Amino acid sequence: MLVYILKRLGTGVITIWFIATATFTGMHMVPGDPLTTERGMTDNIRENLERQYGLDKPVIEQYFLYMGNMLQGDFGLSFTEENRRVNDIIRESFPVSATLGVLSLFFATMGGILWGALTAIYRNRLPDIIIMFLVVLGISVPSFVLAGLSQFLILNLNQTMGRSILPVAGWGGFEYMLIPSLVLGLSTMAYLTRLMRSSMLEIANSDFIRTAKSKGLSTQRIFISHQLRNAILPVITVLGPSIAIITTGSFVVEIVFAIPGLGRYFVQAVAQLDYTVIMGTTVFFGSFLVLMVILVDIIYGFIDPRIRVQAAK
Amino acid sequence: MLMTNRILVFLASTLLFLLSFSAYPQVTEVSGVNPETKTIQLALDQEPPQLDYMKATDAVSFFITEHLQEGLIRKNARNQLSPAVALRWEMTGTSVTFWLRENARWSDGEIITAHDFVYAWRRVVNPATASQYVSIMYSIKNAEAINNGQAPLESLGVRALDDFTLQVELESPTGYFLELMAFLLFYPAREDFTEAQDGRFGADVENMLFSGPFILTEWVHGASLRMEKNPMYWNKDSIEINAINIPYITQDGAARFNVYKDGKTALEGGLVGLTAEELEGALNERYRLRSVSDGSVFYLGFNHSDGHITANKNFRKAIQATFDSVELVNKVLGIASYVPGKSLFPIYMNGVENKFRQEYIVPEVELNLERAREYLELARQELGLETFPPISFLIDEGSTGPIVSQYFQSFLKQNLGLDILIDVQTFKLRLQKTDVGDFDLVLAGWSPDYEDPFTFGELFASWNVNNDGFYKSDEYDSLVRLVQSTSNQQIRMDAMGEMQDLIIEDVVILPLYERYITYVQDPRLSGVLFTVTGGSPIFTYARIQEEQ
Amino acid sequence: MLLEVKNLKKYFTISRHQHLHAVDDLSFSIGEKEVLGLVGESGSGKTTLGKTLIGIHDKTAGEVFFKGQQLPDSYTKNDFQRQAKDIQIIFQDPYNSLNSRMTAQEIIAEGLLIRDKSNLAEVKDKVAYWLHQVGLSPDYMSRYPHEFSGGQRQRIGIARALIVEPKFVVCDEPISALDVSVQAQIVQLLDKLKDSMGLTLLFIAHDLSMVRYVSDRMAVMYLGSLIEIGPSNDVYFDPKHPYTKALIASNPEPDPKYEREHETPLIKGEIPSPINLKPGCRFIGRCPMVEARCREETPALREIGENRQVACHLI
Amino acid sequence: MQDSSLSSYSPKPADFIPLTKQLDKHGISRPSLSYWQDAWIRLKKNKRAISSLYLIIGLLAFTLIGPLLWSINPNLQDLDAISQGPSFSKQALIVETPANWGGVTIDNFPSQPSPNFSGLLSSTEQIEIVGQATTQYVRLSWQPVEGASAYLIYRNDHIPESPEDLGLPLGQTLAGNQVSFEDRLQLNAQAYYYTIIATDGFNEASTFTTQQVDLTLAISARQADLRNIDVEVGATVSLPGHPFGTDYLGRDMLARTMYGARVSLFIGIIAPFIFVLFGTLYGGLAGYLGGSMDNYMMRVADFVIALPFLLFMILFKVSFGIGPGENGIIPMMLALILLAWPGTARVVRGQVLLIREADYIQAARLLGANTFYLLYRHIIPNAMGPILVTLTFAVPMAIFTEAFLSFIGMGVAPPTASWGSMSNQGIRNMLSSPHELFFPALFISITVLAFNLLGDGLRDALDTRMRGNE
Amino acid sequence: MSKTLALEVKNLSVEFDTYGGVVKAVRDVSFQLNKGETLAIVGESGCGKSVTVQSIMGLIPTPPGRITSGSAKLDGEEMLGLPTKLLNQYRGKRISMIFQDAMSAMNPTMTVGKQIAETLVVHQNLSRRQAMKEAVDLLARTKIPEPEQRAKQYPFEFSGGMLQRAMIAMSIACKPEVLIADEPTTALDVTIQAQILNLLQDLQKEYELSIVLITHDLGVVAKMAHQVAVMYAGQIVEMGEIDDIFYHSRHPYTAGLKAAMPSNKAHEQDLKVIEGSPPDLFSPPKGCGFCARCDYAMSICEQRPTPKFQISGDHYAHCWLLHPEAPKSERQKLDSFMKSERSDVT
Repeated sequence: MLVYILKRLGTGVITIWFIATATFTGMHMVPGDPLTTERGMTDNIRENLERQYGLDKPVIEQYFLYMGNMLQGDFGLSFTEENRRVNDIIRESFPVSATLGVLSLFFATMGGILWGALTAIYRNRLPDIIIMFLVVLGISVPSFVLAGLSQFLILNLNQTMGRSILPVAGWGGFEYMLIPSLVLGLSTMAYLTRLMRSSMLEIANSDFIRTAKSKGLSTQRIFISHQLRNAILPVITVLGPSIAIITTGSFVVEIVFAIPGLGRYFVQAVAQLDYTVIMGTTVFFGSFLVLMVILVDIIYGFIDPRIRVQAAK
Repeated sequence: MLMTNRILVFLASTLLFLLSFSAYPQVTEVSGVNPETKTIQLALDQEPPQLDYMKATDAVSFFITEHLQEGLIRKNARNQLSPAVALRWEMTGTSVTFWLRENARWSDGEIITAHDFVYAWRRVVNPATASQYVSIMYSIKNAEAINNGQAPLESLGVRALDDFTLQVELESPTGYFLELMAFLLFYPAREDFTEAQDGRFGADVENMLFSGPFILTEWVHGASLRMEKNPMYWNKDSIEINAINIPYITQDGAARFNVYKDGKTALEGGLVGLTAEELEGALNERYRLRSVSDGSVFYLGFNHSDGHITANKNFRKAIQATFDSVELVNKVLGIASYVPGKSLFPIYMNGVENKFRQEYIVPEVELNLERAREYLELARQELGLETFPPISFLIDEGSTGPIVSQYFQSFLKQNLGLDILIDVQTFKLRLQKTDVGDFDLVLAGWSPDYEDPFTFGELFASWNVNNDGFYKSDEYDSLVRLVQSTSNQQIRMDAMGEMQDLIIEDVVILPLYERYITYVQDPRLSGVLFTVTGGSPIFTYARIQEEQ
Repeated sequence: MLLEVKNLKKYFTISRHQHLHAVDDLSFSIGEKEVLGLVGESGSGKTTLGKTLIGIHDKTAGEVFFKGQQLPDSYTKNDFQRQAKDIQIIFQDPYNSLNSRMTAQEIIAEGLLIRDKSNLAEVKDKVAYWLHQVGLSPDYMSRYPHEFSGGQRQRIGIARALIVEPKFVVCDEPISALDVSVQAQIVQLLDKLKDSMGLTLLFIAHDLSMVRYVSDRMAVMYLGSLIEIGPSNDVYFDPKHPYTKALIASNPEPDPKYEREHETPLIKGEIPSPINLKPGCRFIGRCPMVEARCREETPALREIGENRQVACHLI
Repeated sequence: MQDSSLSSYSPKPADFIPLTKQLDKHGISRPSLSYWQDAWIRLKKNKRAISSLYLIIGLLAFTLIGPLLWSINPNLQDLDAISQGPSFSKQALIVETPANWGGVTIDNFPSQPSPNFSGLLSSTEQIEIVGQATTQYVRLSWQPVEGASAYLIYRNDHIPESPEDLGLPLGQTLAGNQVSFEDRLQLNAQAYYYTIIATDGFNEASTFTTQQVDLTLAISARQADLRNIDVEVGATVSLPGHPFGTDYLGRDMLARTMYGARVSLFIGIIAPFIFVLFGTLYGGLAGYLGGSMDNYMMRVADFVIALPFLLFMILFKVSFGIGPGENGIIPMMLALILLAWPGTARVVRGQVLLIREADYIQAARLLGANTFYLLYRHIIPNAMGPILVTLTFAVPMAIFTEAFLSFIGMGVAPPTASWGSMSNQGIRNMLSSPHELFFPALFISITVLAFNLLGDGLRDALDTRMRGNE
Repeated sequence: MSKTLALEVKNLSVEFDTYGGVVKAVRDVSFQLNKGETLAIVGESGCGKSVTVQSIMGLIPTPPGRITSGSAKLDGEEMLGLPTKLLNQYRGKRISMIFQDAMSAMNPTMTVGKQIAETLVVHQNLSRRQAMKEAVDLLARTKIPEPEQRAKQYPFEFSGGMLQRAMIAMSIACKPEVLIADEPTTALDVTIQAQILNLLQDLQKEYELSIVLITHDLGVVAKMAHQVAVMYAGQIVEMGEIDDIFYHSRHPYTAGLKAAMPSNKAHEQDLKVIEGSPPDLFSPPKGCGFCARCDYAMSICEQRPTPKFQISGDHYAHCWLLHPEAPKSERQKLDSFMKSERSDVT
């Protein structure tokens, strides 16, 4: 098991290197540099700036310099938010994104499993039809429409009630996280619901459920201890990629709900060509995702005895 | 089967119930204006990139700094220059002397002295600081040479005669020099504190020292800021607001407006202005809308360098004779209060006695399609072309670029048969392409650095780095030099009046519109000051009424 | 001899320290037009042997001679092409061995069309002939595999292999997945075709009762080794090796009276894993009469009579 | 002996004649169905999938045939009809093209208040309408107010109820002696209430005057000319309707939705097609080659999968860049293809690994088949099902990605329309003109929905596990 | 000795709706199982044997499956058509079942011990710990070595034979009256098959089990069964005591099956095979299902469903040849065929 984890982490490191290199290449393919500003600059001022940021060096040297610093965990200074270290930006903004992401994932997973199970039980009956209709809606409505719409609804709710039921935007306690994380997690929830549904139906047709029935177990018991557990397994396998979708897809929600997360830094940074922030956010996000996927795989290994026992051997 | 279903239904509803319940009681009742604590709340579109005001370049940093720091002179509640750290001043030719008040203090209690100004200004021009806005200081003697590394730092034309007397030597008479004193690049900084921050000056609350009416007490990056009244401020008794909270930072204007509608902020649209959509919403809510110029003028820049069709004057004239800025502003942009562009010099600028635009009437340009086609034919012959190749129109995705460019594309095609290729780039790429002259037409704007028409007038001097279209005219250059050589208002304004004529006659640019921002504010709030040189809205003089 | 196998080995590497000894040092030969039945439990390596012989698996060691010519250790495309007309295989799983996207005609004609795409009419006639030969109506030519029953699919598989008129066919458990009554059909069909075409067969199966109807000689495999080989009826009615004995005795007799009167002698335990085999007789774990010698020395195949060989120390 | 209760039939001797004719012994009586025919029957049973299929066909018709039927130029700007909701044709008056209006300036009145003026500002007495008030312009003039340095002009669509409720701030005059204003700001044929407030530059008059103005729908002679309407000032013409309304530049939304569909569906279908094709080739090759080559190839795919998708979409899209007049479709597709292929590659590789082990592949190899034959005849047809399903699900993904990029302003460049870029514009005016968001968002949703349901249906239909043998 | 009935099935018919039409999988099937005895249901794949027993256990997925008629009485108590809750008082407790593919019939994510214990917890109200102890005991009884460790393992850690033993342990946990074994040894090697069959025989004696054994292997039948029902194309074509079926069979299909079965004892024996395949149950033939493959088919066979003819005692067969008016010649042909078979045997 340990060997397996170490091996996975090893490939993870190579993957992160690949992400960093791809980012660096992509970024430097964009003409111009972060120093270009709206106000004209004399050549002298520009030289001063380039020297300060090390942009006067050849690109290859910048690459190795950057990689070296990154290895030491230093993402450098932001170009647009001068005097701020990218590390600080990540340290301050990422927990917000992560909280949002984790909460969304929680909603998505819980909801997905619950709704999926419900639809499978009520297959082709009204609850199934209603839930699947909502699921399809959740999958087909773009998140930006959904986010804008839900904010509008909260506002109307507050105005009809004459008081603040839910905050319209901002970041703070749980009430601030609720709607954004639901919006963010909705499409994943819908996806997981579908997955759970088909997984439930597949398990329902499996031989061991037939065996369980022949044992005279009650429907609830079969449902809980045989069907659910096995049906959840495929859902868990897609959690890794789901985390990726949720965390990198968060910037629409972050912008619409004024949430100080990391996602929106990236969009800003690309438009501003803020080299260090682009590098920092992608490499960090990338590493986070790689780690999460590994983690999910390991968790899956623990949940699925077929993998756990074999890994132990 | 039934049992299971019930369990699941129960679980599902419990989950939803718990969620709504847990959300309900925790809501904190914070409102945009609190008359008891004299606190206001605001939303920003982005966080200040940095608060090292000696290096800042952007509106948000200006806005925050304006409340935190103070220079020699400041704009008073009536938007006029008034004494701040300097009690009085005297300007003779190229020499300016300031006498500082002795009760101005830093937020740590130390007295603000003339040395703090000398240090700060030297720091700005120091090439190692790499301040991007430094050229605004070039009117001080040796500033440019120092910044180019050609003169020692100590040769900067500013000296502290004693702790409370500051003397400045200028390169040449500068009519608007006192205006500059209200600009944040000229604010003081204390050497011992600044140097102790190890290059992180202004990066965080603990890396800052304040000379202005407010101090920054909280800065959660990307999330929130809080400013409180500065107990050390020399004029603190005149400040009514106790604290300014900024708990919302988002680029999404609709979200910010929604927060305002929810009663969580005191003023919205102060920095970016409400969009047409938000105006609609505000009207539905029956809010009082106010509009104020943010100072900037937008224009269509022509590329005047060789090899571009736009270098041909008749070609430019053809476009000029077809373009109706009234239609652009009213129908296409449709944002109330925008002023259709007629001149490079905006309507709020003061002339000798009255408004500049009252004293120097802009030459009327006739909208005439036939004339336009004649100009175009002339241009075609001059350029020796069969037909005109498509011309590119450089914009970035933000703001009005897409709308304006599509409007031009449409009417130039319809009226003159010209093909426009819209070149949409990200912000930085647009700047980059502008810098290297990779465009025919570009949508550009300019905001004043100081409240004098010259901040616009100097733009098209052939040596100006912001002369994006590379316009070069000896006549224009000599007019610029004339303005720079005197502080006689009449001569200066006359020269700029001539510049205005020349710009229209030569079609240096095509003025599109003067931007206004429309904002809403809590009716209990009053006395918010807007200036055109950045840093506004200023809440220093704001008052809060108990209830209406 | 049509086919000679000398010291053939096929190991699969599981990990750095684990090797699966699927076929462990086998030698035997098959004569022209002879049918050799190869019998053993699942996991004894008989299928691997069959597939290694004809190149589907690479050989780990050893040599195989076909018509006196050595077959390559590791096959390339050309080797298969060269050998296609001589050597074919019939698979065990009638579900997995036919491409469900192709019609019966396409499947059967594959061997002809790969070589020569001209003359489609002749190919069609040939397919019809072969459908008839394997007992199916030519009307089914354009049907898809899932429309056939297991036995019918197996017939199609046989037609596919035999249409190229090979000399030697490996029948890889062609009847294991079928009902007993259908097994008989297939065995009979193969028996008939073998005679009419003069085929040489390696007939792999896991029990002996059916095999003996088709095969001239029988070989019994256990954990990668041959333990007994000899003429079919001799081996069947007079098994020497305790394993062979047990294997035959385990098979229930379709005669209730007989069954009532006879107790089935049980062989204990199950076939062990063929990973990292130790020296000594492979059958020791289940053998009713183990001696000390059996634990130390791997018994080799010994001649014990005319055409009969057994690998047991005790015989 | 006979259990008569089970048979009421008493046979005749003729019944017992031995049967001579040969009956079909093989008992196959069902009609023959190929895999695809079978899948098609299953799909047809799935109502949702079939309606989705019709929906997709409908969308394609909308895109390809629609513009022939609704032949309005999607780029034609009608500045008199900006952001109008769905409408049918209207009657409008043709008026002279508005010329510049000099306005009214009173010469004998100070433009700025004298410095020693300290009285309270009063309201103007009366507001006059100059000329006819049409949707082309409304011209107002009023009496000057002593001490005013400027006048603020407000416009409202109802009578102001309080000083707070004045409506839209149209602007202000330059000086106290300028007592006129021309309003051309997106006028509609309705009643407006204009309010004038005098100001001295810092303080506003506390009282105000309001004037009601009723507007007539009119188009200018120039606009009429552009539309090839016979110009005759004063005549009434009928303007064409806009079933989906118009957008922020007065362009017909129906026509733009049709053209936007081209971009969205082009990206949504061609890009997935290419990356699924590439992924298929890549994954197929990796799976076919197997061993260490497979290992290396899939490692590369894993790297690409690990890239944060949307982040890199943005980065690549910007990196590839676009020049003047380019619409940005190609960079977007490139970015999409570069990033999205590994998903398919994984699926296909898995399939190929599975198929490669199938006995019929070994049989074909023994029969002398070469690689090309195996791929063409066996592997690809068998992997086709999952590939098709992947493709169907890749379409909504691509459409969403396009919409998302366009939404954050990194999508297609104007004037090219795509559903995403239209939504992006629409969401800015979501409340004032919801149709600008509604139609493109609806079409995105319908398309995504249709492809999702079709994908579901296909997956079920192509799933061989569900094929019965009974 | 009078025999009491453990299980009685009458006129059972089962249909499946498929998109191609209705499949009549089981048509009017009746049989009886005596206490402590084994009834073998024999037939080719797809003849409806599994469907028959699964419908008794209420395991037919509905839809698409549908029991159109019939009854199944366990010790006189009707089981068909019961709601799940009531049915569960029989299933696993009084009637239990083992399946062909033990690997897929066990829950892959639950330990074997727990799966066995589960039945005990549900039906005998044992505590978890007691049930686990009992499960280990049951594993030991089914001769699984190291039952303690084995109980904690997951199905994938078992071999096929071991897992089948575990299945048996699970099915006998509550000492049921009837055990249905659906091809329990088909997937196993002969050596393991022999072990499992012996185990079943031992357990039958020990627990007085009545067993319904489904198989296609007449060898297994000969070894295990007391009574035999031969199924073909969804119908029972012949039924009787084991010796009746093996030595006095009167149905051409039974005879054919037997002839196709290899014997261990005969040195020279030709395999006689029944040519062809069973009919498609989408549209079963009007008359006898076996008609197309029958060497003795008469014109009536093609047209009329075959009635049930009693041959002796409990021995019945569905064949027009048994009709008193059927031509002697054909009957003799079958008889002589049977004799030739028998002569080999005895």
